[in-house]
Amino acid sequence: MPLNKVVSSFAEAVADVPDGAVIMMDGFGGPGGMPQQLILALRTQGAKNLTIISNTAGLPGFGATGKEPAINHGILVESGQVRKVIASFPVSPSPSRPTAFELAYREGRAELELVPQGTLAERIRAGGAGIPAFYTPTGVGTSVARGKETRVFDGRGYVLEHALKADYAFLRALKADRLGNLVYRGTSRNFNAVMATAARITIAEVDEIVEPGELDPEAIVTPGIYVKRIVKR
Amino acid sequence: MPLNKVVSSFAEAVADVPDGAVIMMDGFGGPGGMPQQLILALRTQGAKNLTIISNTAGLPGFGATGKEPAINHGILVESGQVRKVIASFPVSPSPSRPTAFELAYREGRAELELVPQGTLAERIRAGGAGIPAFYTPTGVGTSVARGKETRVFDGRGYVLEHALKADYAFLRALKADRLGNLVYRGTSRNFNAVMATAARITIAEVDEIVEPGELDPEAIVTPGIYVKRIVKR
Amino acid sequence: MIAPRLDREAIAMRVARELPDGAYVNLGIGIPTLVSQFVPEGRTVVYQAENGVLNYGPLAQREEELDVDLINAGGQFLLPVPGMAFFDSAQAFAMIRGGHVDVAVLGALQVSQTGDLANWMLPERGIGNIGGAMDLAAGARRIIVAMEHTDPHGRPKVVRECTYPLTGRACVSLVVTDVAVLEVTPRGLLLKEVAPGWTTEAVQKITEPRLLLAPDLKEMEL
Amino acid sequence: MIAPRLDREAIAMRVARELPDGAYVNLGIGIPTLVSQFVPEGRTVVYQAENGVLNYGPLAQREEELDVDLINAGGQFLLPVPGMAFFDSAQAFAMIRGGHVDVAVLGALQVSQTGDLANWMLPERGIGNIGGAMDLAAGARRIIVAMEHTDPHGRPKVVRECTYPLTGRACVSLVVTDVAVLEVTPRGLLLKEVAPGWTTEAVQKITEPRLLLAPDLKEMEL
Repeated sequence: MPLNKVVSSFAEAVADVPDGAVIMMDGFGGPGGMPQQLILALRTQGAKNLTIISNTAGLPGFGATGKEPAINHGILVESGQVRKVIASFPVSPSPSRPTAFELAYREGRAELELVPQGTLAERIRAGGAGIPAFYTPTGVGTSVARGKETRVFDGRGYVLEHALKADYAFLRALKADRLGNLVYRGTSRNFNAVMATAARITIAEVDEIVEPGELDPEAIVTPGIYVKRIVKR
Repeated sequence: MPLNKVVSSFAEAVADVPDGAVIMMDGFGGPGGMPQQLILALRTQGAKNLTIISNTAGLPGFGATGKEPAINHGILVESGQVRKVIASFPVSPSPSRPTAFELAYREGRAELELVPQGTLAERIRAGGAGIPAFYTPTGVGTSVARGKETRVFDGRGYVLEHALKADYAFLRALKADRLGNLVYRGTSRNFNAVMATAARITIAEVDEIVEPGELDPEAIVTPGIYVKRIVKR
Repeated sequence: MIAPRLDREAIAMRVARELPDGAYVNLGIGIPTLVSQFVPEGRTVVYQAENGVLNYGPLAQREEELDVDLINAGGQFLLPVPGMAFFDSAQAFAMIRGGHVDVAVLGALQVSQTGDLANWMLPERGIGNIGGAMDLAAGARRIIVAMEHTDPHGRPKVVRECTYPLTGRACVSLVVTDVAVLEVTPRGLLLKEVAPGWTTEAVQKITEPRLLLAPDLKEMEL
Repeated sequence: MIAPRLDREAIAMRVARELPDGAYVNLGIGIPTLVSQFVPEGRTVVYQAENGVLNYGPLAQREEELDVDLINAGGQFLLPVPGMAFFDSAQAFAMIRGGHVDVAVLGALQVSQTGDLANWMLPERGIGNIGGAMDLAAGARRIIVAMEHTDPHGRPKVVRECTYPLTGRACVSLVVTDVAVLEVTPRGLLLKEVAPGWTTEAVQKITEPRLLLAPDLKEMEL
């Protein structure tokens, strides 16, 4: 059978997400890069006790233009489906406007593992690349190094950080071919391309599905080997 | 001044390579991906006691089509400029046709650090990415793990491997803009794109130099931040 | 002695003069974002943002220019410019951690006399955003802090030891504030410039650690 | 009992039947490169090569098709096919090490009864090429060895302990040779199939470790 990873609906794409699943999703900020339809479908599907690995824990309005609603994983926090977030930018920049996650965190309804953004990206990359752990200079001498192994190489201190993997990665890409090759648009690539590599089941929400050969083979960012399901918005 | 990394000749591009320099260069096989003109210029320039980090130690004929001579870093071994090679595929597949490097190695004129290919790529990536060391499953229980720290994560053994950096990286790319953004062609991308990140001075030999904006910003493989000099073939 | 403090633009203007021609620069949020508009004529500076863009230029201003797929790390909308390159977050931070970014300009809550930086959390909030700050602090070749000299309560932000959670240790090279320019040296903080109308004594008065005076101490040029 | 051994194509043909529909597969040099031409009708297999190409198809044959920028890891020239993707060596091995390649088919000098693999160096040469073999041995989800059952001197290549330098420990799942199909199990090597005309005794005779016999042992189907 010719390879075809296209799934016909968002509901179908997320149907098998179990309670307790670990899910990676982009979320640098606003609507760019967010797998909005997958998130909406997961809210409807209702899986609970989720762990979300993302840059933020859902920031309303950040990076939005006002042209479209900025749906992000904050809605899963609001619906009580999220037990834990692993993030670098978990709360609103302004303390006077706490997000759903900050409230849940303060009330003990949600946990947080706070990770520097580059360490987050590198831990995800490591997860996808078969590297269980690596040393990084980031965070040495700060609270993020607390309880972690540190080690000196060439006279400088480094912290040991461990790979992150997930059960699912929800991606937002611009185009896919049915083999799962993906391209993104502009800065929306950010965490999407690296999360694509680190999940057991990677699902891409895309604007357009094209035939193999229509994407420039030199410009494919995520080769299809990483992608299990594709859904068109 | 507008940024302009274009250098007018190969001789000028390699003029400052000192004796004892560590140089990365591609070399999966034949002419594809090899910075042939930079290698020729370095032979003329004459720097000695070089350490070459490359997939091979120069394999005549591999991957060549007969349409053009397959110049590679083997000529620097022949000219006695190479003291050490760090490689994964250092000798000819057929023992009856030893390369210049194999002869030099047997006669004690050149050293070898033999590294699995994926570990080589990852050590170079680590060098470019500020990661001093990482654990990998590759080579556990084999001679490449000898004398190295091993460690168990989640019940599986891993070896600690260290970053590789270089004084120079000689790249072969298809196109550059004068800001140093690069694209490659086909499988010639292989070690070039990762070596670009790990040297103090990265020099790209390209077929064509274009104006900024002519390369698709979504398809740039090596962003200009990694590239110091560009020379047109 | 009660000379006015510099405004945020003037701080940014002074920082801009520190950026060498051809430098790759990452600008943090707050005052640092203002720096790009003051780069001296004839100098080229290339901006990197940790959400995955190199060589970005002016910000988008008009409603119809706003593109959710074209933002910098502060969430500001960008305009497309020739020579831009996009990459993913792992690559963006590989650049930063790998020492490819020449200068990062960051805001700060506190800077210590040994160059420790605290800029990610007010302890009273109990939760905060690290974002890319720790990676920039650890990875950029040179860290310039751009900030007001005192906090909203009038307390010194240049301190002997940071009391706020740290972003990085001994990472800051230069501090540009609304009253002075301080260099972090192995012997301590060197007062190199004072704002117009400010005396060294006045600066010292709102600075916790003892300042060393540069032999060529002068008035800040903007 | 002196039935003929299978030729290299027949070994490859038997291996091809092991590749599931939709599998991502890396083929080593030697007999493994022959596997792709025998994938059963109706099955799609996607090939990955560690020099940075996914979804490659047929080899280039004619002189005018040869393109130095389009080769697989064995240095064979490829034809462009729709859906191909190129990437760098770090990404290629991230795929392999990260467990994204479902099956690697590798040649071998020796395979031990516990699935140790030796395939990169003849000890008498004193120097050898590791290439991507160790990464594939460590990273691919399933390793199938395709080889002749004995070496050019007639010595068993299926051994109790590898005497040649190892490529990986306990990494091989299945061994397909010119006389048999062996599965590596926790209890030892399980003889699952013999080549047409071969008896279990004849296979055992040229195999160093004691073989377990599969209850459903059968003749190799090609």
